[in-house]
Amino acid sequence: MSRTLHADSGAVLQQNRAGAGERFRRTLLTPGGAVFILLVVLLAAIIAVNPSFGEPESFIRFIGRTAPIAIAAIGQYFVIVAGEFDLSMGSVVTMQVIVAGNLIGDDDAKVIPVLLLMIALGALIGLVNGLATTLLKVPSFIVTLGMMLALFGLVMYWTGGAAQGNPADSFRQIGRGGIQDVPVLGIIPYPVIILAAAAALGFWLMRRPYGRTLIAVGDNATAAALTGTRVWWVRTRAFMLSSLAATVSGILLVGYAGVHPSVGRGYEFTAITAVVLGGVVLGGGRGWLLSAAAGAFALESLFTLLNFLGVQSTWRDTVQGVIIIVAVAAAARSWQRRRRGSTAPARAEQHRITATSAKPAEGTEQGGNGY
Amino acid sequence: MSSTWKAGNSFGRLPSTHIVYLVALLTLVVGAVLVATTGRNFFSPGNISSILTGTSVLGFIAIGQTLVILVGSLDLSVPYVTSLASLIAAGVMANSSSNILPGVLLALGVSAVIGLANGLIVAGLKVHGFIATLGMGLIISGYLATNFKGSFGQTPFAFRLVGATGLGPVPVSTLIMLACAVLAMVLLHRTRVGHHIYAVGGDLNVARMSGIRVQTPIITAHIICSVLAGMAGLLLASRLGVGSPTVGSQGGYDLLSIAAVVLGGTLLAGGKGSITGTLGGVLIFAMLDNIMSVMQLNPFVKDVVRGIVIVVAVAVYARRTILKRPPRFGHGQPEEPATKQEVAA
Amino acid sequence: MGEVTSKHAAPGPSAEAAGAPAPRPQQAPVLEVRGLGKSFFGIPVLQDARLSLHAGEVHGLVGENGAGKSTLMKVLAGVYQRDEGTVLIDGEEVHFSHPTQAHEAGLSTVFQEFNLLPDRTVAENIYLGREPRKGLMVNRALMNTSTAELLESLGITSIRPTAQVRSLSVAEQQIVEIAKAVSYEARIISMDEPTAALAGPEVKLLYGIINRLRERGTAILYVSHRLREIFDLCDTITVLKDGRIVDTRPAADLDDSTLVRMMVGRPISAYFPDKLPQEEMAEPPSTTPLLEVADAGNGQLDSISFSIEAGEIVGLAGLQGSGRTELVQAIFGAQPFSRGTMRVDGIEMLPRSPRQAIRGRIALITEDRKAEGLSLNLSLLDNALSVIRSVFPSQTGGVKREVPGMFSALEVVARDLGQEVQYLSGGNQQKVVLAKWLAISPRIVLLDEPTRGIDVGAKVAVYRLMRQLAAEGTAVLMVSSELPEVIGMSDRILVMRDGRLAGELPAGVTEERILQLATGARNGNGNNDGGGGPSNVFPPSGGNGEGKPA
Amino acid sequence: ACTTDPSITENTGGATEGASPGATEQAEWFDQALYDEQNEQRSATFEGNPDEPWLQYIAGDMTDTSEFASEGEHKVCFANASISNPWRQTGWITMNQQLQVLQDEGVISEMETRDAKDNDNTQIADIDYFINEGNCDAFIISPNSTAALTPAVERACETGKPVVVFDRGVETDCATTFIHPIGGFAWGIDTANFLTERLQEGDKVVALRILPGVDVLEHRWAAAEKIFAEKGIEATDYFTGADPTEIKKIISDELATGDIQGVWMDAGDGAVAAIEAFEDAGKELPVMTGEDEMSFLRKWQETGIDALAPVYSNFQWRTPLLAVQKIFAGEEVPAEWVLPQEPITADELDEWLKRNEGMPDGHYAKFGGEDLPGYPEVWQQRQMP
Ligand SMILES: Nc1ncnc2c1ncn2[C@@H]1O[C@H](COP(=O)(O)OP(=O)(O)OP(=O)(O)O)[C@@H](O)[C@H]1O
Ligand SMILES: Nc1ncnc2c1ncn2[C@@H]1O[C@H](COP(=O)(O)OP(=O)(O)OP(=O)(O)O)[C@@H](O)[C@H]1O
Ligand SMILES: [Mg+2]
Ligand SMILES: [Mg+2]
Repeated sequence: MSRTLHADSGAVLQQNRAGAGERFRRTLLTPGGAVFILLVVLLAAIIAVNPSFGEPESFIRFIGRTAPIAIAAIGQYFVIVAGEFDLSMGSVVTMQVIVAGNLIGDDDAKVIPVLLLMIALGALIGLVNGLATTLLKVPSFIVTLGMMLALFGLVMYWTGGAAQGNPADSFRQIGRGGIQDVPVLGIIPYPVIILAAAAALGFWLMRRPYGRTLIAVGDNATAAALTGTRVWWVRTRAFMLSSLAATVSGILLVGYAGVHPSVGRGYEFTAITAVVLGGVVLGGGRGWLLSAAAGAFALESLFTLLNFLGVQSTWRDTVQGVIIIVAVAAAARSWQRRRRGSTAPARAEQHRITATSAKPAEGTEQGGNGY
Repeated sequence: MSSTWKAGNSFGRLPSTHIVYLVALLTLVVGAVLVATTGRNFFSPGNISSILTGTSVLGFIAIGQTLVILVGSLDLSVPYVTSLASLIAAGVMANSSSNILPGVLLALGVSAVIGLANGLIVAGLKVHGFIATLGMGLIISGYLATNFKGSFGQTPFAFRLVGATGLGPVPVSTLIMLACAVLAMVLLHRTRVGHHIYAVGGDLNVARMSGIRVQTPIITAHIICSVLAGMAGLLLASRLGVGSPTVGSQGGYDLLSIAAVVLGGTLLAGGKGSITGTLGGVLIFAMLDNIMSVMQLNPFVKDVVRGIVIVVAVAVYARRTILKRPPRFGHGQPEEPATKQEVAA
Repeated sequence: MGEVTSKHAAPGPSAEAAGAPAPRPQQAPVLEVRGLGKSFFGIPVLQDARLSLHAGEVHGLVGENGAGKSTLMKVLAGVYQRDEGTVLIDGEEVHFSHPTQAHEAGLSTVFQEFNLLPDRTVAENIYLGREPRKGLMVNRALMNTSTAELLESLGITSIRPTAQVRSLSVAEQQIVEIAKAVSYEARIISMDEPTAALAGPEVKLLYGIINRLRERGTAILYVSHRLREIFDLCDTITVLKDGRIVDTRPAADLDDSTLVRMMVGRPISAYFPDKLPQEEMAEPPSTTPLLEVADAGNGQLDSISFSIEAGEIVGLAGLQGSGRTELVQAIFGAQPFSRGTMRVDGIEMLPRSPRQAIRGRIALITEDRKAEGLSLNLSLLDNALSVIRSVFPSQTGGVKREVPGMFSALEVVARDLGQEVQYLSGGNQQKVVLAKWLAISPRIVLLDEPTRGIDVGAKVAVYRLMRQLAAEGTAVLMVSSELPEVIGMSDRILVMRDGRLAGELPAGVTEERILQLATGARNGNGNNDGGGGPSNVFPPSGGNGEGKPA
Repeated sequence: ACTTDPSITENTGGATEGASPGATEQAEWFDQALYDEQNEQRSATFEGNPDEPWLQYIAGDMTDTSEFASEGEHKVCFANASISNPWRQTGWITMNQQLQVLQDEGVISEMETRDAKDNDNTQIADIDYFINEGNCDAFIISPNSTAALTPAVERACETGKPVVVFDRGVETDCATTFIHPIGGFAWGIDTANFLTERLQEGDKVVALRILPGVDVLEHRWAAAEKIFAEKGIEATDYFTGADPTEIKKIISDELATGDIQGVWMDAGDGAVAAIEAFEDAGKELPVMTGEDEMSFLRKWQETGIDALAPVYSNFQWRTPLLAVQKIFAGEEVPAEWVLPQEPITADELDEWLKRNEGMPDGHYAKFGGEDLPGYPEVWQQRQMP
């Protein structure tokens, strides 16, 4: 840092950020925060309809079974926040499910090698998506649409449409099993642990330079490029993260549901819906990773609620359609109000920023990411 | 900042519509050769009719999709509108030719109302077109799945003629589709709302500052898109003789039409593109399907080819749209501005 | 573009002669604003603003960044709705909820931001929103011919109505924008910094246009940060400060220093700060120049050779489109040199990408803040850390601690470090851009129009910073279209013409000298613009240069 | 030159009476006459060799095919609806192996296939293409849907060439023969009877269905639903899209609200996921009906549940080509060729598992191709052209 800018030592240290309570309140009022409120409301409704859902064991199982879609949403988040789409996600899930089914078989010894192969495949697909988007300049909507068709076709051609069978139990345990005999909860499904790890990793990554750069690229790619960011590589890694997330979802789904070509179908749209429900803006530059995951939980809770209410399953699409339109419209409204200045978070007095260089203003970077 | 001067080679100077048709021509030549190797004639009336039939349903939808994409939105609800329109038409007509007009009008009317709703959600509630129409599609699909099980109604003989008649090898349905394309072109290039569609898709704020009521073109584009999806539904009702709740989603027309539009050189972000390009894109898809069917490719492999062609074809001219100033010095390949290149993705 | 022929009324050599025909105070004002108020986020941006505009009057509106000039214009244009107050046009109260209504009432606006569609033609842009029709169809032929007529009547001959706007230079685009505002046949035209993207000849063309409009009896509200223009053009000047009107006075009653004092509320003691003494260096200053470019070029540049010593500020002057931006972008690796050599501190390096340049501690402050400099949705902190994060991620933590101090030293005004940059005023945004580059402790700083569109106070802050950087041993290269700035700040001046370096001038030369080199005029009388002599080439040479207190 | 397909006539197509749009056709899938007919056919005697069930049929009207009798090789054109699910894929493999036999025998020169990818409109175009361009000596059509394909099938009939329709029917009897197993009602009766015999009044059955609107599938549920209602079994049905993830979630949610005694499936896809949902929840396994898909049979054996595997005879994919052979030989064929459709019961389970050892999970036990060339590798590796 330039010596030019050492603060005058006499400068008064001022609060360069709002208090924690105020920031929490502000956060809840953003679309990315509101999804948590929505989630709580939905969960409360489910418990009201079916109190046994609230028991720790069924609740933790609910989290476990929602983990794959939540992880997919986390993956999709990286791509959306960079201003792109990943429509190939569903096909990647299907591919991974079938790869596991066909290559592992009953042979426990193959679990690790195939697992590594799956991860490599996931990374490779993300790389191809990313490079075609960034270097060939094809819109990601089209690239990943092409990938979705080609990949699914390839897998079906290779397997003749049907998988050999479920892979070894040791592999399926990842998605099906859990730590047994836990007090209170009874069981902690592995998917819950993996989701927690993925969320923590994602959260950490978004606070790392990479994550901040990713958001900057989604917000203004030209400016990012002129600050020395390798835009193509930042975006490509986002696609790789997305495909890797789809891979993890696939691994969990093999365990949860078994091997079938329809596993993963429509995952891309569900994941995008979840991300958008989490207040992440299509077009990039805005939104929280954890809100995207919360969006997935909100969506799944909604379906569960509909099941418990005995709503005919064919109406489910309709309800989902209404919810996403309403949620996104509400988010857009809240943005407009912020723009017009009639909400508190945007209204704030400006003053000269003063500080001694003694104390880091930690946490303040939430400002950019927060809405 | 940049100028229209493009890369030094002549390929780079071509407008993207021309490239679309070059790709179409290439497909045609390759197709003719491949088809000939199976002992068939690519240009036989039956085959041409088969290709053209393949263009009409997707054509209707892709024309509408072009307008919506030009205005900066998207329409993912088209397959469901198509299905709904086919059901309404077949249901109202109920095999009686006196009901054709009411059936057509009601089907198109309901489509228009859905388009209006899409437009209002996008323009009024400021919901991204992707989400608005995805949601609308889900809403309709739930309605269809709950209320219609299997095919429904029947279209009368006179109406079925539309789907079955041709002028020589050219199906009437294709001619109607082309007529719609011409109307859409006139709309885009010769009417105010058409100019405003380009303006709003190009830059919403500029359009607003220039005194355009930006809702109007957005809503208009969505209505027309839905009505054209309704037209596709009518055509399908005519060809199938019945209405079907799944006929739209069977075709995958949502993503395929978007792919055709982009293949036709229209910018996915809006503001730039043409109907002629879209027709080229649709034609490429139709020929590709025809060739692969004649070659009896495994249906799964067809998807692989389709996926690759979409990406590769778009890549051919996507790279080209990076505009540069003419080089002042040196006559070699002008080097690309590194930053812009990185960013343009 | 910018073919200025002698039939156009060129502005007189001095402000008094050209810019101040007798005001006509007797007439009723065409536009009157009373007690106008507007707030954003509950914070008043305009308070009790009052203004009256007469036919044939050019009314200057000046004030610091964020004073509320653009906001006032947008309220008048119907883009924003006022919170209180009255606006009268021809004595009748008006309420515009949309720019169209303003157009209908005879008021049109050239906005600060570009308002053209690059993929449409000039005619389509000019008639956007009111395309002439024949029956139901748009009458393209009429649109093109009337555009041609309009452009011709304004003395613009180089722009075809059917040209795509994308193919025009920035200056031409700005001219189209002005033509568009004129085309509404408005009786009142407000222009928000119309010259921000213009240099010499184009500004002169604009002078011509404004004088024609004045003759037609059009009232013009004119915003600019270039005081020279204000004095050249305006009959009356209104000064805005913090959303309030400070005063309205005839231009003839004001001079630079009074005006500046009114704008900032205090005299600016040293507009261009003096050179600071070189700081003690850890190592003895080496004899090799910090930046050395030899015979370099690419598609846009040729035979570029120059060097900059540590601690030197070099100005880069030239006309619009002469390749100054390309040159700094080439040094920065954004549009790399394809031939020649470049040395940084004696070590050969030819950056192929901004990343490589940044690794060599080269910084570029781009000319377009919003499009190329900032992530508007991100916070001050995120923007300040953006370079460090993408190129030197391991140093993020350390720099993060320094950020508050940095903003404090730059006197940035904001809510807190978490505020999104989009809510800052232009000057503060520019300071954020500076902060992010200072965070890498650059050895070479390239500044492309660093003071474009920022107010006097912020300008001084930028100048001081440049001096300070130089004192620390940084090499500074500054591109500027404002010759007084180039002259006032530079130790040496490089002049570009048509992608080549036309020459080098020592500090303290006159504007004429620079312009001679920039235009390629052979001698004092050989000006090919036909305008008369070099003194007629804009900007007219004036005493100590713009804004410098007399 | 106006060209209208000549077969478009006033009276083609089904006779659906017009109803106002939006009116539902719910519950209209139940057809008492068809129900009774299929109920009887369940116990009918089939003509022919029980070792070759794909050639068996119920005695009835026969079509005289002497007009088609001709020497030499013939070209067959096959308009397939799709191969988008394991059942169709298995059948398609079998059909190709059968084709090989007939090609070797010199009966069929080639079979040109067009796959409509589940799209009615495409299949109509495919059939028209065959009529115009195919030089077909015979048509085989597996319709994608009943009403929509009727006119196109009629057009194929108009050519005067033999037309074989199989799997799903069309609303015309112009085809030379229509080949299908007994049908959905029979399936529904078999399964519902099995479940109701083992359950008591008030017990709960969860029905996991694939898609709405497919007649073959709707008939299964229409019959089962009726029987459940009669026997006082509480039945809730869901559409799952055959996605095991959905199935597992549905069962989990159902188990969270109360116990389930029976599971009814309208296809074997995903039966395993349903059973696993019980296992994971630690609940007693239900009485269950699935299908003859290997995954279900294996899980059935492994868990030892009380189950039944109804069959939608996959071997029917062989029959159309064999029918073509008969037709060109001038042998008469049943006008409606009803193939046997016998569920696999617990005592037959082991045998069927043994017969299909090494087959993938998506394979169907009663595929009926053991005597064809390429057995078993082609099915094990699911090789298809
Ligand atoms: N849309 C808006 N939302 C919030 N604040 C705004 C908005 N527009 C302007 N402001 C604020 O209002 C104040 C006045 O801004 P305005 O753009 O009118 O200044 P200006 O005098 O034109 O400055 P400049 O010389 O930089 O163009 C600034 O503090 C700015 O941050
Ligand atoms: N002849 C031209 N054709 C097309 N575009 C041009 C031309 N001249 C200039 N431009 C555009 O105008 C902008 C300014 O030009 P350039 O960068 O060469 O000038 P400059 O000397 O840096 O001027 P300034 O810094 O004032 O913009 C550039 O972004 C360039 O794209
Ligand atoms: Mg302004
Ligand atoms: Mg420049």
